[in-house]
Amino acid sequence: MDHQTLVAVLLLAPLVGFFINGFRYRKHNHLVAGAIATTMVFISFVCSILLFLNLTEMKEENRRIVVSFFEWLKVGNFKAEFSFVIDQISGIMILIITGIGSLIHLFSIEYMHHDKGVAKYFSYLNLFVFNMLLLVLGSNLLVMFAGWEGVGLCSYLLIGFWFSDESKAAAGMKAFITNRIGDAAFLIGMFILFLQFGTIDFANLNGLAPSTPTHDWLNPLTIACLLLFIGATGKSAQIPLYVWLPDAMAGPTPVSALIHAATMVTAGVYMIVRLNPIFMAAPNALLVVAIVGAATAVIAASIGIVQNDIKKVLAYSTVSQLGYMFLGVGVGAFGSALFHLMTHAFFKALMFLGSGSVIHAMHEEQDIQKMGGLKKYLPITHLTFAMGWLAILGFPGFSGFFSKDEILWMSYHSPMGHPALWVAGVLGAVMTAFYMTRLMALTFWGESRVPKNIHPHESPALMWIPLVVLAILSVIGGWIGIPHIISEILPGHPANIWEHWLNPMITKIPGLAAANPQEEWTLMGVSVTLVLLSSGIAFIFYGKASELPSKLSENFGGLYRLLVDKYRVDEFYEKALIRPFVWLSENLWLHVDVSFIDRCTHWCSNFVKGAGAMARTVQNGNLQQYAMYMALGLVVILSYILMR
Amino acid sequence: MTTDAFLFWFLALVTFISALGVVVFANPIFSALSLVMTMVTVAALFATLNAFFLAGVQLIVYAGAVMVLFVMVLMLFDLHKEKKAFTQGAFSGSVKLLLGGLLAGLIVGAVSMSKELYKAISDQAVTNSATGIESTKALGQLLFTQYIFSFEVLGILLLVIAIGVVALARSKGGTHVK
Amino acid sequence: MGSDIVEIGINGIKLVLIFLMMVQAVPILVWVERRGSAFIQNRLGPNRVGPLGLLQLLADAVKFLTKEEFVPAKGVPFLYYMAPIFALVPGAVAFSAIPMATPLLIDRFELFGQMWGPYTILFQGYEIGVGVVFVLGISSLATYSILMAGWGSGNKYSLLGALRASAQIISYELALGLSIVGVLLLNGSFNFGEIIAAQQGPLAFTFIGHTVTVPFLPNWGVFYQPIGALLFLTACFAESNRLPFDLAEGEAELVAGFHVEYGGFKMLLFFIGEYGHMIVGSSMFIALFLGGYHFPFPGITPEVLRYYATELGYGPQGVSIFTALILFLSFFVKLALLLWFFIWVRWTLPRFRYDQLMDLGWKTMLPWALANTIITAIVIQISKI
Amino acid sequence: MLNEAWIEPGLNHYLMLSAIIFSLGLLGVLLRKNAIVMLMSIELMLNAVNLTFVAFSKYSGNINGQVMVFFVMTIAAAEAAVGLAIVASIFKRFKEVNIRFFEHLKG
Amino acid sequence: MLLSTIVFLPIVFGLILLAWPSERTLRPLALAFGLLEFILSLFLLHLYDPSTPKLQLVENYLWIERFGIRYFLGIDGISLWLVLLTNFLMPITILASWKAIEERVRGFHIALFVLQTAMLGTFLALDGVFFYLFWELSLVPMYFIIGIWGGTRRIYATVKFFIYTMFGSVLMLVALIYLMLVTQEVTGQMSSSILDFYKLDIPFIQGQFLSPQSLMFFAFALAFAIKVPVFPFHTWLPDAHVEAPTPGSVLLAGVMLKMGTYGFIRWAMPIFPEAAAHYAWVFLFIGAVGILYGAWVAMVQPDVKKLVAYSSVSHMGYIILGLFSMNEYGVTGALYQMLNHGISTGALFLLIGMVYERTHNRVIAKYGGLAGKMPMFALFFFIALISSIAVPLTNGFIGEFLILLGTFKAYKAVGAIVVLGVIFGAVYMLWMYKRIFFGKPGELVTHDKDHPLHDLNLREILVLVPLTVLIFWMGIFPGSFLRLSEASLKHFIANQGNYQLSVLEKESSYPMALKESNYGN
Repeated sequence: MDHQTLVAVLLLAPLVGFFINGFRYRKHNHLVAGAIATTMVFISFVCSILLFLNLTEMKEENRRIVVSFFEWLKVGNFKAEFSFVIDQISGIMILIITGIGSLIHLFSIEYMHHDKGVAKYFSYLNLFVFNMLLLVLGSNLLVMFAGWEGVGLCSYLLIGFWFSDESKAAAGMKAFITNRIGDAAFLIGMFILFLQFGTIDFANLNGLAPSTPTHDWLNPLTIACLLLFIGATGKSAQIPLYVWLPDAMAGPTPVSALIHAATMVTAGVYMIVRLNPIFMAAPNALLVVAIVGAATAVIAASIGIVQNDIKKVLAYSTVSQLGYMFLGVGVGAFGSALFHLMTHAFFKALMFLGSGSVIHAMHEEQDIQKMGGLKKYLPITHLTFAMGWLAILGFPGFSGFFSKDEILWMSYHSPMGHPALWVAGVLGAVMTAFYMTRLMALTFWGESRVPKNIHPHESPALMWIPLVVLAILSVIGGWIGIPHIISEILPGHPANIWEHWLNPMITKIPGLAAANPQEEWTLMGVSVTLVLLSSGIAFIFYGKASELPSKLSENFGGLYRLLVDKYRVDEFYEKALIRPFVWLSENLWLHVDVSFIDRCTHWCSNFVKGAGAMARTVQNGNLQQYAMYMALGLVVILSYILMR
Repeated sequence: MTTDAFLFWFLALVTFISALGVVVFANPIFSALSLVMTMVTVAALFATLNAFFLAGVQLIVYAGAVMVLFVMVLMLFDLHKEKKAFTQGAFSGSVKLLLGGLLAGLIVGAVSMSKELYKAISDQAVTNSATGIESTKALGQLLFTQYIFSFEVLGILLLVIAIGVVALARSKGGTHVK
Repeated sequence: MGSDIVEIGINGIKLVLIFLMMVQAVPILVWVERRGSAFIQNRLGPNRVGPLGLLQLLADAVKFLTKEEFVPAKGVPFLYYMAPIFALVPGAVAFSAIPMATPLLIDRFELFGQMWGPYTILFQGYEIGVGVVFVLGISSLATYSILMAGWGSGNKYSLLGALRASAQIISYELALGLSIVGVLLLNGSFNFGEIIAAQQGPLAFTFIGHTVTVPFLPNWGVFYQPIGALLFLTACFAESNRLPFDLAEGEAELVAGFHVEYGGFKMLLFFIGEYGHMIVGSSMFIALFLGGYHFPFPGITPEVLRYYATELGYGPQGVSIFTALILFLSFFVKLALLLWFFIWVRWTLPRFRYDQLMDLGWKTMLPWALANTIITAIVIQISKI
Repeated sequence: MLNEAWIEPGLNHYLMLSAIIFSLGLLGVLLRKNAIVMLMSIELMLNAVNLTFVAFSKYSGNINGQVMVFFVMTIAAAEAAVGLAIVASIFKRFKEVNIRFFEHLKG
Repeated sequence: MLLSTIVFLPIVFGLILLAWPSERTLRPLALAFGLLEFILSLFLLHLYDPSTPKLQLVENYLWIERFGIRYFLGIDGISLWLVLLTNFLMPITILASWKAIEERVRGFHIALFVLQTAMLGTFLALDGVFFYLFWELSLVPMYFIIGIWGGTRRIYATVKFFIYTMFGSVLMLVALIYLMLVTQEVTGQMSSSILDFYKLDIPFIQGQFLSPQSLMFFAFALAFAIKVPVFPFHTWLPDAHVEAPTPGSVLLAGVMLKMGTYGFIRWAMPIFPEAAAHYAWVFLFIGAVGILYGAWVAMVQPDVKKLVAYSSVSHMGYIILGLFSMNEYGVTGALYQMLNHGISTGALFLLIGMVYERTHNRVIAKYGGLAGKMPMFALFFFIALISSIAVPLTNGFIGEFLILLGTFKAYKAVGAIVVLGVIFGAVYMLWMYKRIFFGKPGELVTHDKDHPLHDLNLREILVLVPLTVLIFWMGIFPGSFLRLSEASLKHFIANQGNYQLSVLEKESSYPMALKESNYGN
């Protein structure tokens, strides 16, 4: 098969699945619906692998597959083709998407088997995969934007999948609208880039990116990058637009795993990586990205500490991990960020699915306070979850360790980084370790607090097979990007495949000094030590029934409440943005539209009516008076003529 | 004083008196009869102006038909002498009187002062005066050539009015009856 | 009126004579009517005063003049008195406009030591170019005397009678007017003189260049316009409020119509007015349809008469007087016959109902008259080709 | 003033006469309460106008004036008929021909 | 003759309906007529030569010689799609009124057909007076459609609609007459042909409002602005929409509003180029304000139809903005958005009408959870909604994207502000969608004994499917539409200061156009 067909199949297979399941939306058979959807995504996955293999066979200099289907929009100079590019970056992305996607589809079959709208669910899921592929494959900003909005739409549909629950529907809306804010900024960023470079094609844009970075804040490039980053904050749940992601947990858990952990939320990172030459030309924008990323990493992690909903914890964890990615991007470590994106996709998907398994076992119970000791009921889930836990912790050897450490190291080492960023990163890592351990402890370990009426049970094979696969990936996924200093001490000196693979696509950080192994070791050691310490404390706190947490929360009551209330950001937005706008709208409607404009028009009509009424008094029906006026006019005209 | 002059002044006097009668008679019947008189004298004045056909038509149409209608209606309504024949209001009445007087005065004054008009037209007047028969013929020819359209329109108007009047007259009790 | 004082005087006297002629015809007509009705009804009629009751008129006159003068209490005296006087006017004025014979020529003669003349005296009151219109217009004024009488009497019967009469007159005036349009179209003139002159000689139809002459018939309008003549005659009956159209007087319903409060001389004046109408109508009919003062024999034309008069040795003045008198005789005979026809009809036919009357006027006569007009116009237009 | 030229009737005389009659008619319209009398006054005014038409027609030797008179007469007759019909309608309802009752027509 | 046929055929249809004896077959007949007209107008696609900006298929006859008024019909890339949109929506409207209109069916369809003629005439007439004739004619049937078949406050709404729009058009008439007089002054022969208007050089004095060109421009612009309607003149629209019956709303939003924007692009802007350029800021301002204002006010509307009506205000603001950005992106986007709005808002009104037929209520608060009862309906509604909020791959995105791009290119600040409209558009639409379709079943949805809430039937799906197909087709293959308008729009942009049009001579290119026609992409 040639590339065009492959790409077409890759893209269209999920779309076909969407249509098939969409037209059977009334059917309840979860096996049929799931089989169709999973097959379709699996076909995509196969295509992805084939394409990826094709890619590897190519020469490194022009390792890219470009497929153009038709001209989408052409007006004047603006030209956007419906074309797709598969290169080092998107090649990895499609593998992640379709691979993890098919696993999650598989998982969903059992998970959703009670649900009546299972066909609808799978059709949405397929549509999401299609849009996500559109996003990552698009060879220009417009196609990317199509996917960008499309995934938002699917996210909206899937979050609000159980729409009869008002709060879930509201969560979907919130997600979409928050994304929309980012999208609007994205659009303007796109406009600026187009007006600046006259193209929106990635290849051309990256080629045209100025080699000398500009340090002007008001430079169009900087502004464009910042705007694109705002778009990314929306999609990737960064400060200040991260608020939708925790709420998005209202959707079915596999959805959270696929969309809100593994794929969609990483779109922002992907976008920046995709445009890295442009961003490199605007270091100020990257500085903002790094700061925001670090801040998000810390703040989200701190909120995660006190959450009791298993999915919320994971959600904040996702936000926090995404912050790491942006931190990495911000300091110029695009490869590391993408690496973390991949490993995160593995272990976070794993953990979400694991949590799904737990929730499934607990009959839709999500509160970790009501769990505990599930290890013995759910052995496979526990084991796999633990793998994820270790990975996210950054336990040496696990995938998260390599990627996270790389980012931390770069944030310190890169000329664009700063020790403060490293500190923030480590702080985040420490807190991550704490709450993750807390999650493990409260869920799986310790004594059972499960309510009497719930009888947890291990999930069926269709659910744990994906878990196992992902767990393996979480463990070994990082081995393709082993840093030099570690590979040096390892037998066989495994090469850093990742870095090598991505190298041509990533702009070099200007002025990057050679790595000092001693320094690197030290920092690594510090962070790992702190992380282990933190998880140890957490284990002590929560592993056994201890009084310590409650004491601590009593002592730091204010801080605790603030954390529980998630820094009251939602409330702040509600008060500062939503309410004023609704208030403004209502007042505009009632006071401008109804009371002013309409009143003006009524005033006009009343004026005419009044004038008519006044004139009507003259026209009182007294015929003789009319005649008199006529005579008067006659006399006046006559005398005027005569006197003239 | 020639016969023409005598005839004119006599007719003018009668016309004036009868016209005044139309306005001042409190009994509408007398007003109507005065108006008939005015019509007849105006017809006679037409005759003095060589418009014999018009004089005849004036008699037939006005005196013979229109005024008969008036008189008949008046008689049918059984209207006697009115106590208040004129509208009330001394002020508006005097204003109206003044207006009427002013109008007449202005026109009469203007006409009597405009010697040029009189001269310019009257010079060619006598030479051009047509006899009755000729003027009738000319009238007919004009009416049926140059003014044929107006003539037809008038015909349609009359038809419409005839129908409308019948409808109006047959309606019982005017517009306010449900 | 005339160029000098004598001519004016002669014309003035002529006017008075014509008026008197009309007025004086009335007593005779009354007598004829009474005797005629008696004859028709197979009884005697007035036969006590004078031979054949001829002096009955005088006796009546005396009686009328000596009757009591009164005004109804609720009446309007002015109108009450004016009405009968006014009744005379239209008839008299209209009658004066109809020529009764060829003009008289008067030679130069000496009077008061001055030479006068020559004059041409018309055998009619005055000549008006648009005589037909004038007559119609004047006769339409006749309604007013009726209305004045009806209103002035202060009596509801008389008022109703007056309203009936005037409505009837107005209605039939339309048919009357339209019925003679055909004649006017044929002759292309409103002038009686021209119309009468066109009717002399033998009957000769001209149609698209072909002329058919009927030597034994006169060239009268009635042969060209039979429908017009019939309509005109009928309308004349209605106009003069005579049977079968005397709804205004309808004794059974309205006592005697508008003149119920009148008696004596005033009543006589109304009679004169009515007969005046008859005379005017008849004269017009004669002038328009029966060849005017021309003889019914196409051979005897004014020229022939003049020729005979010259043969008899008269001068121009004598010739004109001779001719005029002979022709007037012709006119007079026709008039008398027509008047007799009026009387004859009155005592022969029953009265219409009022709605029948109106139906006849508006729905029968008016359309026929219109049709007659249109057909005549078309025929004339075709014959001109 | 009363010289020969003034006594001989000319165009001016007719015009003045018609002006006076017109004004009288106008006064009738303005002052009389009886709607029928008002209609009659309008007829009076129309007659005055007709007189000027005929006078001008004669003194300018132009027959068009008479044509106008003919039209005016027709219109006047129509107007009188309609006016009387309306008056009759009003009278049927109010038993009055006072012009003030016509105000009810304004609806 | 094709254009004349297209314009006047609906009137003929109306007359046939008037005389049609059977009440029962009235609707199918009307539908057949509507389809016939649509098919007829598809011939335009074949006959139209997209390679030239010249006026095509022209019919130009002198009508009133004394005033130079012409019977002048012609088509170019700008009016082509509007004509097709009109004819496309008409059969859909007729089909949609199947159940919505119960009374006076005959009159309703006649009104529809008269309206169609008026709208088509407005788009095709190229003579000032002729144009004005159709412009005003369009008011009459709509006046009756709202006034007879409308809701409870229909009289108020219809009078408001009529007087508002009439007010503007009267000013336009004055300007039109002035222009005609100017043509007389310049050429010696009075003319109301738009081609002559284009040639005029009306004096424009910078910075002086009372110069002829500015006044004329604003006279025209006001008429169009009220029709569009832009921000301060929009209050007739919500009332009219709320009271109008569904088909009336569809045509009002779908086509009649476009008459205003079409007027701008065809009349106001090219005839008065300097004034249009100089006062563009006014329209940018009110366009921008209208977008945000419409969105905000729509957000808090309790009535669905009113919400969509205000969303129309918002959307029409985009079109105005696109037009006055005066670059090819903006103008192309504006033209495209005209079509989009016709389709997406038309679809929304149709959908609202369908649910209104079932519940007889439009208050948002009384709905809720409708998606569970009527999934098909929810789906179609969602598709129309995403088109309305400009999600990529739907038609709305293309239009809005181009408009925003054009605006941003011309005026950065305005573009940046207006992008907020994209956000608020999503806010009010999704909030409304949430309140109607999601959450607990509302009172109208649960207590459905009187009005059984069955899902869409075949007829309704038939109504919606063409619109849905178009929504995606136009979103994915905009080229197939823009291709035909490209030459005209390019010409429009390139000759901004001195716009001229000429008439394409007799179409010898007919077979060629037929050969080249390839509408796939």
